[in-house]
Amino acid sequence: MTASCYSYYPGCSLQHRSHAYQQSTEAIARSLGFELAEIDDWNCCGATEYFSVNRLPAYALVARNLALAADQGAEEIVVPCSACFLNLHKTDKNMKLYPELGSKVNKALAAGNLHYEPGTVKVRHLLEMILTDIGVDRLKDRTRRPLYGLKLAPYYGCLVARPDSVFDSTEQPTAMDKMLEALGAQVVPFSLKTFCCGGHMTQISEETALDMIHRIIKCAADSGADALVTLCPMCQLNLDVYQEAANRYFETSYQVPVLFFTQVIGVALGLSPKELGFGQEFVDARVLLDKIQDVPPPRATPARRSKQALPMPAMPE
Amino acid sequence: MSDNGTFTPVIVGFLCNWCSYRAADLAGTSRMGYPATLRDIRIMCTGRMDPTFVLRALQKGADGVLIMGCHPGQCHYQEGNYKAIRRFALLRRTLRQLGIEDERVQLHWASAAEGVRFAETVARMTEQIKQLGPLDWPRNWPNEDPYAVEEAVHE
Amino acid sequence: MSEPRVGVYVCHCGHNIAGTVDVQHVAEWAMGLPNVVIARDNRFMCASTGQEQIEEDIKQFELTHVVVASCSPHMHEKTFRNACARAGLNPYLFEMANIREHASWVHPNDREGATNKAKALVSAAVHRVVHQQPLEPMKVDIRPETLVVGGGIAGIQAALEIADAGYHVYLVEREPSIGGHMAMFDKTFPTLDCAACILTPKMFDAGGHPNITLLTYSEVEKVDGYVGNFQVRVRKKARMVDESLCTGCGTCWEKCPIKVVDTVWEAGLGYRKAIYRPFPQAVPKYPVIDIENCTYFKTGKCRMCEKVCPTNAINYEMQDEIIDLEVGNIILATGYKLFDARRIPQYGYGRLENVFTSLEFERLTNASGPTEGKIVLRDGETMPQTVAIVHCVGSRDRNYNTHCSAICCMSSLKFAHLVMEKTGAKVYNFYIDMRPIHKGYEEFYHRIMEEGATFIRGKVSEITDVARSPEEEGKLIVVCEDTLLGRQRRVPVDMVILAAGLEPQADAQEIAHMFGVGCGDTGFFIERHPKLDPVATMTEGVFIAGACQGAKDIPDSVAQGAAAAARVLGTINQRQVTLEPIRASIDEERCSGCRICNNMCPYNAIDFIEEKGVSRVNPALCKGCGTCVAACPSQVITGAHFTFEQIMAEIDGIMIDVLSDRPVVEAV
Amino acid sequence: MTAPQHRNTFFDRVVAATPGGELLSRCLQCGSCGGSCPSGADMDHTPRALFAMISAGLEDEVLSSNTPWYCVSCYACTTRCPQNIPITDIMYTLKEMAIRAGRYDHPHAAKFSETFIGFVEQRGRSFEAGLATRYHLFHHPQQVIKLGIMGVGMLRRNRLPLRPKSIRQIDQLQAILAEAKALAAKEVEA
Ligand SMILES: Cc1cc2nc3c(=O)[nH]c(=O)nc-3n(C[C@H](O)[C@H](O)[C@H](O)COP(=O)(O)OP(=O)(O)OC[C@H]3O[C@@H](n4cnc5c(N)ncnc54)[C@H](O)[C@@H]3O)c2cc1C
Ligand SMILES: Cc1cc2nc3c(=O)[nH]c(=O)nc-3n(C[C@H](O)[C@H](O)[C@H](O)COP(=O)(O)OP(=O)(O)OC[C@H]3O[C@@H](n4cnc5c(N)ncnc54)[C@H](O)[C@@H]3O)c2cc1C
Ligand code: SF4
Ligand code: SF4
Ligand code: SF4
Ligand code: SF4
Ligand code: SF4
Ligand code: SF4
Ligand code: SF4
Ligand code: SF4
Repeated sequence: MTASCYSYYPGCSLQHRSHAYQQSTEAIARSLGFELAEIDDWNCCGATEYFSVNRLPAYALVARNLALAADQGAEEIVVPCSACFLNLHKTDKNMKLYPELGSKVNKALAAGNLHYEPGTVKVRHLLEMILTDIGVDRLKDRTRRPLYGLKLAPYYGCLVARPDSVFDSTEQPTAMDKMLEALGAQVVPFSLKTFCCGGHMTQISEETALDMIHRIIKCAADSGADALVTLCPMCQLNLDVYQEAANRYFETSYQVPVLFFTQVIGVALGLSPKELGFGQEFVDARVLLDKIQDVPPPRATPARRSKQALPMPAMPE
Repeated sequence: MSDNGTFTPVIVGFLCNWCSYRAADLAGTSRMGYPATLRDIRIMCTGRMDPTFVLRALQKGADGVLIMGCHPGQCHYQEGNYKAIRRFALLRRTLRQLGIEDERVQLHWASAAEGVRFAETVARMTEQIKQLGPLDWPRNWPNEDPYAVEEAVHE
Repeated sequence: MSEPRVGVYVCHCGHNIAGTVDVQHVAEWAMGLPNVVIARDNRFMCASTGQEQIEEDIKQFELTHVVVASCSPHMHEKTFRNACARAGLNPYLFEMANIREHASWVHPNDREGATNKAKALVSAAVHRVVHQQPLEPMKVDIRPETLVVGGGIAGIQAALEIADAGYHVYLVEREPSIGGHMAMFDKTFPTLDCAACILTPKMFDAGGHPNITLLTYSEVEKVDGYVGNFQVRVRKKARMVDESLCTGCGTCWEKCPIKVVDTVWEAGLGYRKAIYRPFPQAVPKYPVIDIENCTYFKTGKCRMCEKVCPTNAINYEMQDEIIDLEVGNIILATGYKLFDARRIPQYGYGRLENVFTSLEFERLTNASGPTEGKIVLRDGETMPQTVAIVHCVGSRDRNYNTHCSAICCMSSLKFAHLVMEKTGAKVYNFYIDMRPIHKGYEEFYHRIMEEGATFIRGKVSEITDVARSPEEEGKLIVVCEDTLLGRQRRVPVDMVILAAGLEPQADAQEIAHMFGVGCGDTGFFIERHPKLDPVATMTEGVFIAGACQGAKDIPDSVAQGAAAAARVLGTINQRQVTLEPIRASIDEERCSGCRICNNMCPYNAIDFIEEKGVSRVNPALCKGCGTCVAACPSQVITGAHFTFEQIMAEIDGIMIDVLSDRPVVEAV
Repeated sequence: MTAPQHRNTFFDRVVAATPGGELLSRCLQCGSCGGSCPSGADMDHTPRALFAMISAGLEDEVLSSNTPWYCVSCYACTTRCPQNIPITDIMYTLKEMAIRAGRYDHPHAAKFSETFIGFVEQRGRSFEAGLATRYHLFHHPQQVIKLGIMGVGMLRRNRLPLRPKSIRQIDQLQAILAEAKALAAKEVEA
């Protein structure tokens, strides 16, 4: 496998519910010149459900994918869905950390003539892969349509930022922020970057879920964001599809489009909105395209602090 | 020592003066029981551990060797135990070549306050070696000279 | 040499050993061991009768070596060594077998196992002891001068005690003034007396004491030598101000055009100039030019301070000075560093304006601080109406520091008092456990409760500016579980104070290495014994005091400073110290000069003698760890009292019964 | 002397069933988890309170608490816990135990998981259209209408497949899962 061909685990969501993620991922892969080779005959990772019902089968279910990937010669797999990423990563990690668990999982795999040696396959999230292997500088170079004037709220969700954090911080990561800025967009200060989107709560206690969704949407809108940028199909689904329900429940009328980061990159690379799956979202994101300006907006001068104001602590870069 | 057919291993311990020897003392003063399989030798620091000592103990009939020192970062001589870790890795390679199982020669840490940890380590290691059975170096390698093996470790 | 003659004594310790180990049998059996001429059991070996028995036997049986099988050598090794010495036997020809802590007490239900083990341990000692050699304790002379590193309250106290006793002290301080953290505080718990009022006199005493040489703006670069005679190299950084001319009038810093955020003495909350005196009561009183920020040093232009100085004290050409000192003892009192609260992003420090650290608050409330003691928000004018104080920030948390910082419950109570007194604001303290443990501290806690502070038991989960209700708009919301209610709470406040913990100094590891002391798992310097020798270290002649040994408050820091001084004065008065002769030595004839041992020694005790092409151990530096002994490929380093032969003999002895007991095996 | 007796209390069982669960014994009861939980306000007990109940052996109350079912697996508690306790995984364990004991007052949460798993086990892939309808049809019929509106929206945007997909080697997967379940059952017996 060449360096720019990655073994790929799309996960169930990207097949349909979040088709736009799949489409835009494929589109930017073509444009940036890397290839994604789907693991043959992969199965569902069990989302957050399987682990809570039957732990061992859940590990076995996930491990089958790792075993397949290893058999197909993969040293690493790229995963766009945060839940899939977490499950695959956690299974690999825990099989290694708790050998007893590892051997039981392998006993189960043996029933399907498979075996997985923990540590063989490195599990990577798509965003982390793009940030590390392609890099912000290259994205900047390849930008054809800088996102001038677009105000974006970077939303990481919980599962990638935690617990096996792949970014700089589990609480206030900045990796995607830097990327969005490199693409020309303006990143608004947004405090709920890693606050949970509600996950499967929509199915279990809708009130609980709508409250969480509402908090994120409100915070983004209050920060002046034109859109939220996500990296997980579940987050996108909850914030987009349930936005209307949340509006109804809280008697608000937010219309904050929710994009995948791959769609945002795609726009900056100059790809067509259709190719990037625009139009599949509930809160129409196409309006954003009209907000992109040709020249960078003037830098907002920071509010002047009064003379007696005390200095703020310096933050490390 | 055979006792009604059940095998009681003999383990030689090398305990550093500052932490693990005192942990053993504490296990004593706190009356924590553990199997009477360990026979310990005091050294000032695990940094003093010469691989020859381990080989000699095995050659003289020990079924296992337990080396214990201060936790990494807490060595009373600053870093003797880090040196022990490195030497231990080399020793382990040699032992593996001889076919001696990893469980027979172990390196562990216990602070002077960890009497419980000390007792548990001895109990656990005793169980592990019981599973493996006697080593019987003198029968298996009657001509093996620890000095010669030691040379191999240094290479 | 004639055959060795060994005496063996097996102790009953009343019932302690004899209750489990068949001591009589062990003693009888020991008679059959090589070189043993007499073996006895005795009810209490450490009692005077037991000791006298050894002394008599040494004379009567002409014993050359003695073995006592009893308790831990950490208990009575000294006792029996002394008994041997009294009978004219070199104390290092004695060996102890630990059959109490390591046998009878840990195998109470296994008489056979315990007895067998006791036999093995006795045999090991008997085999070993005949290889032991007479050793003489080393004595070294002590120079009367002392080096104190760190001029916080602990270092100042130590320096004054020694100086007052009539001996000379060099006090080295890295910053331009002594005083340490205490100099930043307004009030100190639990009495709330003014920090400056109690500290300033001590600083002046230290500054003017005839027996103290103050070396501020200085750092130790190199330490050689050993107890009694250390050679220390100090770099005194160039102040660019001639101390012999400057009067401390202040004209220079008034006129200097460059304003810099002061991250040291103002904790980042205030400004100073490029030429500055840290604070009004600084000792010494002279300013210093911060060449990183001075425009003259950056661009070659300005020289304003030179122009205005009435005494021509400014000297831009000044160079760092290297000072070589010779001292007999060293006290490290390098203090602590405040935990960097930016490491906990969910607490918002650095992101949310009105989140302050504890040190920032100390400056805020200090009459000589940036707001002249007014407690206001970051805008510099608004008084807070509600204030949250968050305990355990970065402490008691495996993600940061596991230790409890010991002082922050109390400093948080102090803050609650000051806020309420000065602003009348409502104060919430968020704590996990209240730990006001010293004299007068619990009473202080009660007082603060009576004054009306609210206490919520729960570790704060996050501090956010995302409001969920109108009353939260524009506020900081402290989110936690009130664990006593079992319910989540969101408390909107105007100001948050983070009681950040105490950490080792950033360079603690390097300093530790330079002075031959260790750092424990929390990163603070390790004392020789956590209870019985808290100010000494494993390196003879190097002592520690104050918060560099672990988080502690001012009374404890002062007590340790004084204790370390007492230890130093003790050695000075003895003029000599005795060192254990457990040392390594190199057989120079056989050393191949490979130098492998040179880097092994954690105390840099091994030097390479270029002329001879061999290595040599400096016995005064060597601590006898044996690391080099095990490392030497030519096996020419001997670790006294732990020689290769001794340990090999011990192994053979300890295994004495094993091969013969296993019928399948042929004895080797 | 023998090693400490295996006590097999409720606490021990929770610990044994959770990778890294032994860390639970060092819970400080600090409440960092409870304060961090986004669905904490709707829970019967905060996670911290639940841990106190576990160590007090209140098995019935713990297994019938809604708390584990309201856990959204956000890991906020886990990454903030000062004692590095794998809280989220403990929540999984408690759900599993509650299902097994039939002791949960929040059946539809469990049923949602079970329906989801049913599809995965049948086809190796999840299937939202089927999942949503089947789950709601059986468990909250009153929601189906609301869901229908959303479903139509999803369909129109090509976001809901009508036909379930299946993996090729479904037999292999089923064999693996069967074996894993057998092993899990053995674990429970032990
Ligand atoms: C916010 C806050 C409030 C507090 N309030 C109180 C209170 O009210 N009452 C109380 O009892 N305690 C209080 N304390 C604790 C108190 O600060 C410490 O107990 C005390 O300062 C410890 O003194 P020290 O001399 O050991 O260390 P420090 O005060 O830290 O002094 C160490 C000195 O060594 C110098 N130094 C460091 N490294 C080197 C080096 N390599 N070479 C040369 N010099 C070096 C430093 O510059 C410093 O001057 C408080 C602490 C904090 C954080
Ligand atoms: C149950 C318990 C457990 C403890 N465990 C620990 C522990 O594990 N670790 C720890 O660090 N600390 C522990 N401590 C605390 C410890 O006991 C004290 O810190 C320590 O003993 C104090 O030593 P001291 O010499 O000051 O006082 P003491 O031990 O009280 O000694 C004072 C001595 O002075 C004598 N004396 C009194 N008055 C006179 C007089 N007028 N004339 C002549 N002699 C007099 C007394 O007879 C006594 O011998 C414990 C305390 C208790 C109560
Ligand atoms: S020498 Fe030790 S074992 Fe013997 S009586 Fe004294 S304390 Fe007890
Ligand atoms: S103006 Fe001159 S004399 Fe006055 S403080 Fe400055 S350097 Fe010293
Ligand atoms: S030369 Fe430097 S220190 Fe002096 S006044 Fe100018 S800027 Fe200030
Ligand atoms: S002293 Fe109090 S606030 Fe400070 S770490 Fe300890 S418990 Fe927490
Ligand atoms: S390791 Fe041994 S041979 Fe090499 S220099 Fe040191 S003493 Fe000499
Ligand atoms: S015995 Fe240890 S301290 Fe002494 S010279 Fe050797 S390495 Fe250094
Ligand atoms: S955060 Fe951790 S230590 Fe604190 S209460 Fe929760 S589980 Fe216990
Ligand atoms: S992982 Fe579960 S219990 Fe923990 S904070 Fe998130 S929702 Fe709450």
